Amino acid sequence: MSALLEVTDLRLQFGGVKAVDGLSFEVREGEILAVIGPNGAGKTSAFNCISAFYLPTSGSVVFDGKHIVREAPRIWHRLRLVQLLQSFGFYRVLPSRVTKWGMARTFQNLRLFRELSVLDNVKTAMHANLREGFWSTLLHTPGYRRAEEACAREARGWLDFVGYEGDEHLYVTHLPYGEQRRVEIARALATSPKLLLLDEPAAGLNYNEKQSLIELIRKIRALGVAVVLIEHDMGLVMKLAERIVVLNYGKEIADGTPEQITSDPVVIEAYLGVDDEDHAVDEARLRTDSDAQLNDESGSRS
Amino acid sequence: MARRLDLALKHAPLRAPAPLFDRPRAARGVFDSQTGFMRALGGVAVLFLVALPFIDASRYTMSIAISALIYVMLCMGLNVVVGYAGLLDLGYIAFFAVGAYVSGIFTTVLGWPMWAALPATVLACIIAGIIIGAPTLRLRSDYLAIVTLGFGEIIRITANNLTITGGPSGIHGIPSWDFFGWSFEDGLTVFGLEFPERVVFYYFVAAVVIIVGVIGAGRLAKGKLGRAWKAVRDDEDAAEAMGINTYVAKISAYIIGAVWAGLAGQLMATHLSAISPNSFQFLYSALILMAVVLGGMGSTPGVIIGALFVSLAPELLRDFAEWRFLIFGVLLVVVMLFRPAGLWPATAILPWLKRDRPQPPPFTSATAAVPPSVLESPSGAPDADVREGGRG
Amino acid sequence: MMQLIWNGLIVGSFYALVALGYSMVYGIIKLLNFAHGDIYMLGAFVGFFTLSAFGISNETSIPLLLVILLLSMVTTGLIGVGIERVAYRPLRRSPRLAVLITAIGVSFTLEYGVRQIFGPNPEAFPVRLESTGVDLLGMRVTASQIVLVVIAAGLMLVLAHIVERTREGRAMRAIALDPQAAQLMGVNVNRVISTVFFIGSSLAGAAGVMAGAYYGSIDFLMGFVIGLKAFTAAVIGGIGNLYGAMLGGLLLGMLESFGSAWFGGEWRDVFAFAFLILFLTFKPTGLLGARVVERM
Amino acid sequence: MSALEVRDADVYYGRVHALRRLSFDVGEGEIVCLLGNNGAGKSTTMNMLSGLVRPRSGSATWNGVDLTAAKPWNIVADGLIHVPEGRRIFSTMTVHENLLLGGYTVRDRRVIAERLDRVYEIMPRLAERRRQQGGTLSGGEQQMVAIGRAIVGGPRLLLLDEPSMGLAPLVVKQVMEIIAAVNAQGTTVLLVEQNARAALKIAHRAYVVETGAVTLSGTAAELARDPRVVEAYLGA
Repeated sequence: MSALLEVTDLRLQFGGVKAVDGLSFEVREGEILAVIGPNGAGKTSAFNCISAFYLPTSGSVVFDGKHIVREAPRIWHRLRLVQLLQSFGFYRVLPSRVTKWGMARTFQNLRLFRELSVLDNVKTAMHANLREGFWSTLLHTPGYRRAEEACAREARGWLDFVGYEGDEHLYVTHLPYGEQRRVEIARALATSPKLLLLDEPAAGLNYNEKQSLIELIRKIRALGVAVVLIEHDMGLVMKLAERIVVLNYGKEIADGTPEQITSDPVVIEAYLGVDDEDHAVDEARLRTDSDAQLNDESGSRS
Repeated sequence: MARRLDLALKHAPLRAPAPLFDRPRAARGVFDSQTGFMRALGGVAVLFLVALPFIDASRYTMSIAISALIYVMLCMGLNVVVGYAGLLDLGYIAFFAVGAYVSGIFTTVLGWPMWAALPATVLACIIAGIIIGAPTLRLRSDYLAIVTLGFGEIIRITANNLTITGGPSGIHGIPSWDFFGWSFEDGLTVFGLEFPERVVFYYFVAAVVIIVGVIGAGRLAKGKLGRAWKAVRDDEDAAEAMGINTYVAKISAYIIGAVWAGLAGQLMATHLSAISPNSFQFLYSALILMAVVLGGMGSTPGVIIGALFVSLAPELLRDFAEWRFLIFGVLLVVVMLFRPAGLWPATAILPWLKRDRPQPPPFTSATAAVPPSVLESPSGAPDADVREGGRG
Repeated sequence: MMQLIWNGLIVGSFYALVALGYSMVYGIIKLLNFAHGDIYMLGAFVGFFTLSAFGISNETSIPLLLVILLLSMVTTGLIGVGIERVAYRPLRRSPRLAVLITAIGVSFTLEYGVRQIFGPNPEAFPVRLESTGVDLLGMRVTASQIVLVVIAAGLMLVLAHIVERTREGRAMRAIALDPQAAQLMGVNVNRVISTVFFIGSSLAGAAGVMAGAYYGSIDFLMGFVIGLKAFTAAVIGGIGNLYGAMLGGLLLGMLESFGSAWFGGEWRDVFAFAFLILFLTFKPTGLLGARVVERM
Repeated sequence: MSALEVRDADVYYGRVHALRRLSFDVGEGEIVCLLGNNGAGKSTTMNMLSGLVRPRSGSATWNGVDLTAAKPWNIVADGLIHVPEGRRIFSTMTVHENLLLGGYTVRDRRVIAERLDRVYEIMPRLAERRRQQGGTLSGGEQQMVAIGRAIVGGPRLLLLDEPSMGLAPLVVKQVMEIIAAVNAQGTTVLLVEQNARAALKIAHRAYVVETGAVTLSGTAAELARDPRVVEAYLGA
């Protein structure tokens, strides 16, 4: 299958801190990919670059054949006006455009529209797909009514799809946390994406909620939508992901199937940690023994 | 049916599966639904507007009523900018000035009839909205406040210094509305009923414009554009992520706000037939903002109440006129401290409808068939909703 | 030419004093204290009230001016602390728009409160500074101007010392960077914020007394325009940065001085505000301000 | 007699129930670890102990002092010092200034100087970088500054929130060694970690926290062998 998203040598620097440092990976159509790595490894920063919220220092991101990172002519770099121009939307792709191309995302800490109802939250996401002009809104033409009706119907369809069964007129802040997560996913789906980026969708969910989240993500994939998720809960990742990318210090250190990842010594050292029964921390031992122990571990599990 | 609905949406790669079940239809009665009640309330207000001249058509009453209506128009416009789009504008009166001056200059200097000056006014306001909107798009809310304030002062001082605007004394002798040779000045007799006072005509013109303005702003707020504004207000990044171009959404809010204010400005210019820079001081920007905030940002009934309060209070409290700005200042602080959403907040639910609202449903999921692990909290109800607070 | 620079320096030092308070308050609680300009006005009126109460008028004594200056500084400082306590502290967790609107309300209250007490007409400030000047390097310099510049510079130096070198100053900078982490260091955030309001307000009060003595007349709206200008100065310098506020104040003073000379005095404010808008459009962080990375 | 006692603490953020009748103890001189995933309520617990959030019900006492009523600055002055998640050092201030701020509640300059010397002794890397701005340090060095800052405050109980976050394994080990060293000099430590493996190595006892409540507890060795912990936190 062809690659839907191609990230090549992505770099992002904040001041002196390298948040993302040469990241490359690709997402194929309709697959579930998990991005894991320790806290602060640059996962969310990479997400923000891919969805065009951050402008990467260098590198390229190609989504569905379209470039998300645009190069400004050198003259603007020389004049140091690039940032200014970019902040006005020149020489960059705005996140809203990327969303129109078919990439949707959720945020690490829920960012629903707090003063809108559940239904309006989802309707808002259909902004780009709605045929509704200024005058038709003012005059309430039949075309406007049809658009609003279609929009509401579609939004309800997504709410049903994610399993939200509550009152659609409630303000989102009145919902329990797990329900808010659902609404956020419904909202992302309503943008009609080909690729869905989920940033820690399971954070703060309890066991049952996690199980239904797994079901939901599988259902989304069944619609033909590729899913990329950042997640800490290894249990969830192992159950869901077809492929895993491991980040550390903004670099990709591994890429493979869950089985390959759990047995990759580099990953174990950087992220999963080494099983070292001894209380005293002994560096030499840690280095020599790690491989042997890993083999034991993976052996016993499979 | 479904196909016709589909045509209302642009082609997109993914469509939602059809809704699984019919949600209960919203009630439509006057007393059992929010929208029904608000519509009825609006109807009553319109009836009152029409009936007022028949109750008391004295020059004084009509004059106060017209200025109150102009305030309502201004507040509805500012409400689009501040209440819906969440952009604090402290120089809003500048657009009012642009409307008043443009219509004044076109009618007195160029001698155009008032109705012909209308498109020019609207156009000038759109341009003014873009001029102030464009550079401020990427500013934070507090910088925005100062920039708009500066813009308001620039307009006022410019009007004060230019000769075409009449300098400090302003423009006099602005003509009234006239149609095909007949002017409001002439009076009219219809079916033996005499309308001698031009002020009564102004009242009706103002009432029609305001009704259109209020309904129009309300309709815009409910459609696609209004949802975009509110999304930008609640969370700009999330709005971008939903495919809303936040630049366009903000600029459009500025433009709509500017046009509403410009129309109000034209109404005022024709009503008073004279304008001067003193009517466009920062004080008035602050008063309009105060009306919107007192009433409830983003809430149509709230904003109307606020506008009526701010415009009528000085008339009702004649003896305290000296104190009114002091009282307004204190009131603003008190409202923010104790009722930050205003007197009639946008999220208000009619009290007798509150109990009908279902409580948030418990977490039910058909898919959660797997038994909880031993690590599951023993007391943990299935609707657990834990969230780490300290994360930023 | 030199005369323009000197005039700019005088006006600029007023702006800088007011801008410092603006900038400090913004730096520490991220609030545009709209009422700050009115504190400047209050400073002038406190001086006026005290002097009138003692029946003093048309004095030209510098020691008297210093006494009044100190008194006004303490009074306005306390008023600033009181305003923070009553109007801003309860809203510390509210949306910024709400606090900003509250600040506008406070500004209105102060302006029209003073108007109710002292009346709408300008009052003559009882202490004047003699305006006989000497020619120096081609510019006309009066003793009073030198006194004002010296006082302003002295106050700024003291402030710089407090912020850079003392324990409280360190705590202020820490709160500006991360209030919660500062709290975990044992910093009593409320007390430090009160201190900042005290210092900022007393500087504005000092500027008000000095302006009264310099221009000779005061009125209840005198704080409005200077509040705007001081904010402009703070933004040009980079809001939250103290040296930026001083630099911005002086720069704005110069700009206005030259602007009035070139375009005419009536366009002075238009020039200043247009400059602010353009400046913010192209460099929202100001000259010395740090680039803020917006975290998501 | 436990130094720190938390009993049935309930914390809400608005409508979100973050801690549900959470109870645990920390004894004098111990290293106690709270394990759990993101969102389990660990940081909330820390914020409650340092007075940043208030429990709706339940109690938290430290040597008989009620923490739920005390102000954050008084809690710090009493020697209960919280090193927050993500280190939160003051990025535009120098290392030295950061450390000095840690001693904000200490009035005696000699005591501060003494403790600064101790910090520079335990973490010589900081001495090399004392004039450098905090924001320019590496993650591990920033964590050292954060711990050093707490030491200057003279902690009797050190609350460490995810000290290993975002650090390379080798650096995690160094940080854990520092924590063990601080503990060996008599400071009680409450450690919150997602990295169970690293934490259980130095901890004496541990609690597993899930959705705001303790679900398992025991000595570090017991928990490290417990199949449920292995499955959820140690295994991959």
